[in-house]
Formats: sequence, structure tokens, C-alpha cells
Amino acid sequence: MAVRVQSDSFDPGAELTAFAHGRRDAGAVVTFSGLVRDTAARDLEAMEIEHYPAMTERAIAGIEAEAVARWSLTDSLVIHRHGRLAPGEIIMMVATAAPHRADAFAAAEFLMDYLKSRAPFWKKEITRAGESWVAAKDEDEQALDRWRDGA
Amino acid sequence: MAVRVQSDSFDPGAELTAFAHGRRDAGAVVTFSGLVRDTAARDLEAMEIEHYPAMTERAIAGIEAEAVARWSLTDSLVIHRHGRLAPGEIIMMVATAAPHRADAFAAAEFLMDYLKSRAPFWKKEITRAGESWVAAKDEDEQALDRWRDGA
Amino acid sequence: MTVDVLYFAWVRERIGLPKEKVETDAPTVAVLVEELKAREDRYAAAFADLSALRVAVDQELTDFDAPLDGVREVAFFPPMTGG
Amino acid sequence: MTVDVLYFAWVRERIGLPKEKVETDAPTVAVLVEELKAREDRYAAAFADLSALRVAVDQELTDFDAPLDGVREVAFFPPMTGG
Repeated sequence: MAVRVQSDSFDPGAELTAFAHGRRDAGAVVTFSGLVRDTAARDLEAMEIEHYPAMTERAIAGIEAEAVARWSLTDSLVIHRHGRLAPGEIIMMVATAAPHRADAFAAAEFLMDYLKSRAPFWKKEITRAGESWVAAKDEDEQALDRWRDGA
Repeated sequence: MAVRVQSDSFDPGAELTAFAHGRRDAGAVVTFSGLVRDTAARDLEAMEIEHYPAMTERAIAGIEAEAVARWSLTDSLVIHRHGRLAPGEIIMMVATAAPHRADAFAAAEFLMDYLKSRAPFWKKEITRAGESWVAAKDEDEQALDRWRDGA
Repeated sequence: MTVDVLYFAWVRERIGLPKEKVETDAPTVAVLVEELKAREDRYAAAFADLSALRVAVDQELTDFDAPLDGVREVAFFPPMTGG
Repeated sequence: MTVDVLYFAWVRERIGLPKEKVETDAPTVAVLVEELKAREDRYAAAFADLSALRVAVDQELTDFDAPLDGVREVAFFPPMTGG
């Protein structure tokens, strides 16, 4: 289990290489990488990510601990950036390792669903037309429901 | 969409780096990496993977085409090795890119479930105690059912 | 008591500052919100619709009924958009 | 007609070869299997439990009722264990 919150960029591939290296106990490694996606109008200049430093790492570690308690995981990793990012840049990454693929997939999806709606980050899109805070989606809140009664 | 079937090893991290590079149209990249897992008795010497060369790439391409038809994917990649592998070595990898994470996750899980039971590979475990073919699991066959009525 | 009050995202922009010290005897977050709204229009505007806001007390997500006794830090922000 | 018959994994090991040419007029895979079983014990052993076997005709997964008319290649193997 590891959590990193940083403004620096990182290479998800290098992270996956390090995360998967030398595991004889985990047959399955799942990663999710979140990238800055351009707007429909293709006019995105930057995404700014604000966070709540005193709370962020603790909140993520709490989410990770719950994933480890619910699934049979060998390891997990969450990296999340803040600050100003260009289109196509990496925002964040989740990695899970488990003996079986169902656990690795479920835990990665669980981590993503909770990070989306429960980790203290806020995204703002800066386009040629102006700036706007990204609104939370109902579907992201609903995505949490599937984890409530045991997956 | 790409399929590679090979005996050579590969680095899933380098593949992820290349796969994710420069995407402005896909916010979500999911990878699954399958590694050779040691036996419970920790006596695995090697895993041998046999395949059906004339059929393998076509079967995988068919599975990939179905994933692309079912989900809104920007891209997908399947790499699968054959031959003799040591514990901890990479066996195979799936990567999916999509505008939204739900599509990227679902398509990666779909690809894995179909590769497990419908791509012509057979695994044999070679331990100090002897050799044995890995038996197909009922749960892998059941995993296909969830994709039958539209996910 | 003195509480550090933090604002994030559009709550921060609407109120016009990221953090302030607030002297209060409010027993709950909800009462603190009423005190803040009574201060100035920009607070009233920021807190107009509590269903659009989330609150953390001492860096733990909670709700507006949460007690403030012994609390050092209260943060207000819109629903989170991580990931 | 002449058909290439391929065997994989333990089917290959039990029959003792990966591939052979078979002269047959069998209308379906199932009839071809009966012809093979009648040859020798090792074939009878390999095909004893068809529920433990899968079949591909011209590199497409199919079932034992599949017709053989015009077919060039038939492959027998256990359930696949990819991924």
C-alpha cells in the first residue's frame, strides 16, 4: 500500500514496471491511468486541480485500507497530482496486485469510484472560452452504491 | 486495436507508456497484466504455454472487435506470450483506452474473461513434483455469462 | 473558541479567501454556517444551497449536524471531483 | 477427403502426435471422432469424455455436430486456459 500526492508529473508505465516487478505471489496486476481529456469543443488549455493538503493523503489511505480489507490484494498504489496540467497529461493512477484477476479489477474500480467522489480534489477546466469548475456527476455518486452491500 | 502473440518477453510498463502517450481524447486507460504465479507449495519451476498458431491471432482479434463494438473505446491492445516462462514473468497484457472509466474497465474485464476461456492457449505447470496441465475453472466459464445480456 | 475555517474551489472563489480564523460558540457546523451567512452577502451567496456543499471537520468528511466541540478546523467545499 | 487433424495440450500428449492427415468421409466432427476412437486405444482414451474436449473447425470454435464438408483442418483440445 502506498499513496503519493504530488504536483510533479510521473510516467504510469514506469510505475507499472516497478509495481509488477518480481511478483511471484500475484498473478494479476490492474492499473487505471487518468489523463486530462480535451473538451468536446477541443479548446482545453489546461486543467487545474486543487486539493486539501492536510486531508488528501489520509483520505486516500483510508480508501486504500478499505480496499485491502475487502479484497484479497497483495499490494496497491495510488498516485494523484494537483496543480496545472495540459491536455493529455497524466492526472492520477491506481494499481492493484492480487492472486486472482477478479479481486484486482474490483479493487481498482472501487478505488477509482471512491477517489472520484471522496478524495478532496477539485478540477477546473481552463478553455479559450473561460474557466469553469468541473461538476460532480450523479453517475459518480451512484457508482458508489454498488459497493455498499458487499461487492 | 492491436494483437501481438509472441514468445519474447515484454515490459508491460513500456507498453503502457506507449499506449497512453499523447492521448487527448481518452481520459481513462486500464491495463491488466498477467504474471506467472507460483504454486501454493512454492515449487513452480516454469510455466509452459502452448497455443494454436493458425487460430490465435484471429481469435483474439475477434474478441477485441466485439469489445470495440460493445463499448466506447478509443483503442485496445492485447499481447499474449507462449513458450516457457519462469515464475514472476509476464504472461500477457490487455490495455483499453476510453473517454470514460466505466467503458475502459468493462472492456478490459470482458477481454480478460474471453481470453481466459476462448483464446487457444493451454498452460502447463512444471514443478519439482512433476508436470500438470492447468485445468479450466468453472468460475472462468461462469464469468462469461455476465456479458451475454448486454453488460 | 477559535476555529480555522477553510474554503476550496468555487466556495473559496466566492468568499474570496482560502482560510480564516473564526471566533464562534456555535454548537454545530449548521449553526456556524448561519453565523457566516449573517456576516456578508458573499458568505450568504456561497452557503445559499447547502445541498451543493460538503463539509469536513478536522479533515474528516461529515455532515452539517456535526458538533463543533473541541474542533480545530472546518472546511467547506463543493462535491469532490478527483480521479 | 483428406483433413488435417490437430491435437493440443493433453490431447496431443495422449495421442502422441501434434498433427496428422486423416482420410475420412465423416459428415460431422462427431462421426470423425468415432472413426478415430476405433483406431487405437490411445485415441479411445483421448476421446473418452467429449465434455472435457473442445473442437475448432478451420480455426473457428464450434461443436461436435459441426459438418465436415469442405473442411481442411479440425483441431481437438481441452478447454482453453489463456490469460
